[in-house]
Amino acid sequence: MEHIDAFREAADTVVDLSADFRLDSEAEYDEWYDGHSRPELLEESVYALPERNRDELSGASLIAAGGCNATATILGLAPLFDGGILDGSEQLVVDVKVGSSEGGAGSSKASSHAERSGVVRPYAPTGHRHEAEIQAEFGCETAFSAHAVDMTRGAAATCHVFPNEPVTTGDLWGAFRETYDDEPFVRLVAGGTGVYRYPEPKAVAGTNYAEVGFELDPSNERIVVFSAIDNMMKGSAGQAVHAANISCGFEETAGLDFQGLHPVGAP
Amino acid sequence: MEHIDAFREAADTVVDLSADFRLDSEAEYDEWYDGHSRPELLEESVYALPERNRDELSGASLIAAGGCNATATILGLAPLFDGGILDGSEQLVVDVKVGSSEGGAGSSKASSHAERSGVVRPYAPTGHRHEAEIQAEFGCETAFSAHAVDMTRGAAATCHVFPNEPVTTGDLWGAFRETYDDEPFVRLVAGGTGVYRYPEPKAVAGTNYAEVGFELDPSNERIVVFSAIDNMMKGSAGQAVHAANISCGFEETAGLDFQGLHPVGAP
Amino acid sequence: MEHIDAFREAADTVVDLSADFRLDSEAEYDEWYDGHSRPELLEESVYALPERNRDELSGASLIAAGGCNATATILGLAPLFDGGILDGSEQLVVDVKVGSSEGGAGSSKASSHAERSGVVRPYAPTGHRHEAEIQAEFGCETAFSAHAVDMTRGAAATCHVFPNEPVTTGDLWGAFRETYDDEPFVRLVAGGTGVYRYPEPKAVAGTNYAEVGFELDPSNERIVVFSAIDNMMKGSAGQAVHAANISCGFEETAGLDFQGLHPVGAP
Amino acid sequence: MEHIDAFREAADTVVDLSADFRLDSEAEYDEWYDGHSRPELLEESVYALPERNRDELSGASLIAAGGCNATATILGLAPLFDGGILDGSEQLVVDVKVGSSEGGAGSSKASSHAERSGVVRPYAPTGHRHEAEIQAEFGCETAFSAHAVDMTRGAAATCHVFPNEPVTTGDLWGAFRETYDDEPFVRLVAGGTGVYRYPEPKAVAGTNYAEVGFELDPSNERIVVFSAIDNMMKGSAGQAVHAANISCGFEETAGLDFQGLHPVGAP
Amino acid sequence: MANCPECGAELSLHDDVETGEIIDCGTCGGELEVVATGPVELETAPELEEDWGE
Amino acid sequence: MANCPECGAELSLHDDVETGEIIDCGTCGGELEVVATGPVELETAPELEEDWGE
Ligand SMILES: NC(=O)c1ccc[n+]([C@@H]2O[C@H](COP(=O)([O-])OP(=O)(O)OC[C@H]3O[C@@H](n4cnc5c(N)ncnc54)[C@H](OP(=O)(O)O)[C@@H]3O)[C@@H](O)[C@H]2O)c1
Ligand SMILES: NC(=O)c1ccc[n+]([C@@H]2O[C@H](COP(=O)([O-])OP(=O)(O)OC[C@H]3O[C@@H](n4cnc5c(N)ncnc54)[C@H](OP(=O)(O)O)[C@@H]3O)[C@@H](O)[C@H]2O)c1
Ligand SMILES: NC(=O)c1ccc[n+]([C@@H]2O[C@H](COP(=O)([O-])OP(=O)(O)OC[C@H]3O[C@@H](n4cnc5c(N)ncnc54)[C@H](OP(=O)(O)O)[C@@H]3O)[C@@H](O)[C@H]2O)c1
Ligand SMILES: NC(=O)c1ccc[n+]([C@@H]2O[C@H](COP(=O)([O-])OP(=O)(O)OC[C@H]3O[C@@H](n4cnc5c(N)ncnc54)[C@H](OP(=O)(O)O)[C@@H]3O)[C@@H](O)[C@H]2O)c1
Ligand SMILES: [Zn+2]
Ligand SMILES: [Zn+2]
Repeated sequence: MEHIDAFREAADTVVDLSADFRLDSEAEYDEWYDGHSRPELLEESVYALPERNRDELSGASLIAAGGCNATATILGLAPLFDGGILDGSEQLVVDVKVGSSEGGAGSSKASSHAERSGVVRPYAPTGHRHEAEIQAEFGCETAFSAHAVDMTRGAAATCHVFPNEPVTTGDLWGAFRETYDDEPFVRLVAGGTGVYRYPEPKAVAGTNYAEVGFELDPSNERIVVFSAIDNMMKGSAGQAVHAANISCGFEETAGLDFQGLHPVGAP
Repeated sequence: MEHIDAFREAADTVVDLSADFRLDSEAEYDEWYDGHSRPELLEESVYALPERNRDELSGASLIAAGGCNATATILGLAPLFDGGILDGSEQLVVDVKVGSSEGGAGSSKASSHAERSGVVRPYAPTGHRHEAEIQAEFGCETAFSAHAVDMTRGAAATCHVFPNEPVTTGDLWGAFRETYDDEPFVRLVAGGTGVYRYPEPKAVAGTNYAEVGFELDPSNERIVVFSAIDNMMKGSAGQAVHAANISCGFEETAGLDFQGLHPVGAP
Repeated sequence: MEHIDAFREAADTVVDLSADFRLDSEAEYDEWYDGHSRPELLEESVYALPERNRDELSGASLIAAGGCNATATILGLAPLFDGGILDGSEQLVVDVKVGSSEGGAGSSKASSHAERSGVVRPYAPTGHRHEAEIQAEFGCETAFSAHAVDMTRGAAATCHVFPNEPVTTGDLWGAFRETYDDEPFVRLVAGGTGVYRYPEPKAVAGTNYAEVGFELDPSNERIVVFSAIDNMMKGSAGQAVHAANISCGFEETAGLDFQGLHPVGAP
Repeated sequence: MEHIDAFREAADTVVDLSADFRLDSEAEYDEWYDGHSRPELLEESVYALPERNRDELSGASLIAAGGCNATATILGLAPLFDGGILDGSEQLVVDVKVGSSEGGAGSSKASSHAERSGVVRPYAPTGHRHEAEIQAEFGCETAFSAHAVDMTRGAAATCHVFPNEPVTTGDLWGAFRETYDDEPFVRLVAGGTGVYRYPEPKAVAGTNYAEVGFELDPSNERIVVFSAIDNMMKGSAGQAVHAANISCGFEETAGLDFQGLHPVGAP
Repeated sequence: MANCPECGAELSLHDDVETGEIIDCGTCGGELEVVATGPVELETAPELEEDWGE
Repeated sequence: MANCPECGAELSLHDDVETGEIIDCGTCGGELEVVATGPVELETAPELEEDWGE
């Protein structure tokens, strides 16, 4: 926050990867963070999930790249809100699994290899700050928990949602296709017969792609939505480049054409 | 099923690790499995989660050891039902993370190292058969999804539940202590300040312990319950030994005293 | 072997990734493989380590891409032979660590995730067929052992060599620079103070790079040479593309510009 | 070193896990470490590889538990020296692969999960201090290199040795059996047809066992010796307990009967 | 004798407990601050924020 | 202009290099200490010992 004027002085377009300009109001920063010292910039800054705010991003000079877990979650749920399947009154459960690079390059006892490897470790059972971004996007309550798993790059969100009205698989395919058919960085992966039937972080490691998919549970009218990104790309640096490409009028996919590796282990 | 008479001929006490005698009625086998050829034995057989059915197990001659994912889930949720915090009318979301040994020793392309390592892979988004056991235990609906993660042994269940009445952390501690204070194989792990604050499968790898814990989300009256077991022990062989110990009147912990390793990676 | 005429009929340039045309004579195939059915092609085929046979590859129509472990080993040792530090009379020990994709996509009990993960497993202690390629390159004996480690892509060769005459670190740097300074796909990594001081497979995962480096042991006049490649790229497909680029007169690096990911776990 | 008197005051038998009393003379500490402040104790202290010094350990009051990598290496090579196959004049190459717990519980950037996972990383190409213990045991030169691999517990040593006289597989089996047939904590694993044909660290994780095995390379009269231990057990704490059991006249295996887990991933 | 404000477990405290002291609850592992003595009152100590996933 | 004492690579140094300064060699990555200027002399800087596997 304190350097933002210097950065904007130095460049026409600033993309901030931190959370400093993601939310809309000082009140939200008071609730979720430790307040905000430059609230007058919150209105100006544009939140960058390009898939959600493409128009606003064009020409924007202060861009706040979305949080990694928020990005995964929002991309998974968006078609359900866009398609009127959810309206914000439903209970949404979001269970996220993340890799160690989410914690940055710093070292601590908990992040040492011997302690951090092989884990399925709840680390933010409640109160994760990315909830604020999801709630801001959809105007809904979310029940969000994150787990550390043994992977370096990647975030996978599983959303369990219960629409007020029953839906069909066809409705879901329709909604997801409607939202994402023209998106360069979103791949629908839902079902099929191979090894990769649903979104997985290792399938997008190193890329700016998000994979999204779903399954419908007939017995209880639950939809399970899966989404997977690489937190270092679609969850941060790639998203930033994508947003900058839009802001500056470049080809959206410029510099972001890596397709990933197969096979790959814990990326 | 077809060999059961021969097995019972050969031994006074038979513990079946498969799902053949876990459910109570032929109707349930028609719904969840491919029917049942010996339904008359279903009444006689005792379902072995010793923590739930200790009295019935004493002297039982046909014991059905509980499924691994069902065991993890039931042990996590039981205190909430025992303590009257849940009554079965609530929406329960169960998000399970499992290791590769759940699939048994067989080999397939999907279970080969190159494909299976590094995954966070939805493999049973809906319709997992262990739901039947959970529903039978609590008489409730469940929304259950399982994910394969990069680990050999272990199952971790995260249950997101929404009680009808608000609760306090103290209520939860009370309920969990009431249910488990005298249990030799259940450890409460909830909070604290070290590296291990909640249940994790690597903390119980190789042991017959279940770790259970919880967190309360003040904003939306959600309880997140965590439980972790080793699917090869508390989820199968260890549970079977525990049940046999009870059935035969041995010391409950006989042969099950291994306490696990630290540090340990992907067990 | 049996389809080679059809393949050459279909294309002007054929790059064979198998071992079928790597060795020079039928006698070697009798010794290391199960003989050869088309020995007359062995003279025509060009062995593709582009760094060693660039001139012969130009215009070649039958190219045998080098074996992954042989490629790693040859690239590590080549500067020592080029620079006259080794002459082929010395004892060379080669200790290779490889990922699971070297075994191809097939599945077996040993390659299942539960058995193959976490291993440091000797799998070819003696008699590995890639020795034939190394011996053909340098005209020397080698003592070669391979170990499977927990990684999907990658091969790392550690060569322990004992020159007849003492050398200095400066001599080694000179030799390695002389051989590789103009090579587009070889990076020297030897020493320094960061986390990455010597070649590692994860630093080249997904790329066509080979990293090579060394350390000199003053006490016993041993040189330890390290080299690391991605067996799916520099060890097979990338090498094939590189060779085809040369054969066809394209830019050598065409299609091979991926630089890898950081951070990355078990690639 | 500075606390040793207080420790010996407090207990009749002191087992030191550090390197402080492993070597025999001040001169060796000057060469390999930063000297020694209590050289008069070096004669009194007994080096604990119980398999090598059982008699001296009986009644010893100051015991220096052997280093993990030295233990693995010495146990692998001992039968060759005992059996007269090696006499110390040969070139010995030792290539060790180790897990992250060898570095202790401290945290550093290099040991953070994101950097340390998935590695095959040379970390002590030359000059590793455990060489001193190996040389002291056998009176020979060694060419020793260590690599960090993606595992928490475990050390695997591969020794490539070249006897002056040709040997047969029978000679080797004879020598290994002669040395280890009565040892409670050494298992011979050499060949066979299952998944586990040679020593592996994951087979001994959590146990005080060492696995040793070998393969003979007919073409060049090389013996490859494999040995695997858990550095936290046979490489430190278990070795210490074993030594104390002998010193105090207890059953040697007291407290050390854990047999390990199967299947298990990266332990 | 005091009860953990977090989980309700009974804590046996040593005699000369002082205001400001930090105590771990053996049951829930929570860090507790002694805010009064005679009788002893405990409060949950403020936690250090971990900041993953920004 | 000076040569790396470790690997022999040519190093181009900035003008006001000072005695005691630590410089990284771009080729071998070695840390070099400037022990004299005019002409510049470089020595390999002492390395911090890593201590794994005790
Ligand atoms: N990791 C993720 O998944 C993720 C996702 C979305 C957004 N983000 C956001 O992206 C940003 C970077 O995160 P990260 O995970 O890459 O963290 P990181 O690994 O800790 O890297 C932070 C970098 O910033 C540099 N730095 C810190 N303070 C600085 C200062 N005062 N002046 C100049 N450079 C400074 C550090 O340099 P040194 O190395 O010299 O200390 C380091 O290179 C954060 O705002 C984070 O919230 C991260
Ligand atoms: N894995 C778990 O987490 C888990 C948890 C709870 C319950 N269970 C249940 O436990 C049982 C065993 O599971 P698993 O994972 O151990 O499976 P597994 O690894 O596939 O092992 C099955 C074993 O049964 C043997 N077997 C199969 N058919 C046989 C026959 N007709 N006669 C004699 N032996 C036969 C196999 O022998 P071969 O090796 O010779 O084929 C193999 O040793 C299953 O019923 C499973 O549902 C497993
Ligand atoms: N893996 C390495 O590190 C490596 C390194 C250097 C060289 N190589 C060589 O590269 C080649 C491929 O190795 P890989 O590891 O990729 O093996 P792989 O994973 O087993 O793949 C072999 C591929 O060949 C296809 N195939 C097999 N028989 C065929 C036939 N008769 N007609 C058409 N397609 C056929 C298979 O198709 P299906 O999937 O339909 O069976 C499969 O896609 C081998 O010659 C290997 O020696 C491999
Ligand atoms: N790791 C191995 O594979 C291995 C193998 C053979 C021998 N060793 C030797 O075993 C010893 C322990 O190694 P480690 O890997 O367990 O190291 P570690 O994880 O760093 O543990 C060292 C322990 O010693 C405690 N400690 C340090 N200084 C102390 C002091 N002045 N007073 C009281 N306690 C103190 C530390 O307590 P805090 O946690 O409070 O700091 C910590 O619990 C070392 O001498 C090492 O060389 C280790
Ligand atoms: Zn408490
Ligand atoms: Zn240099």
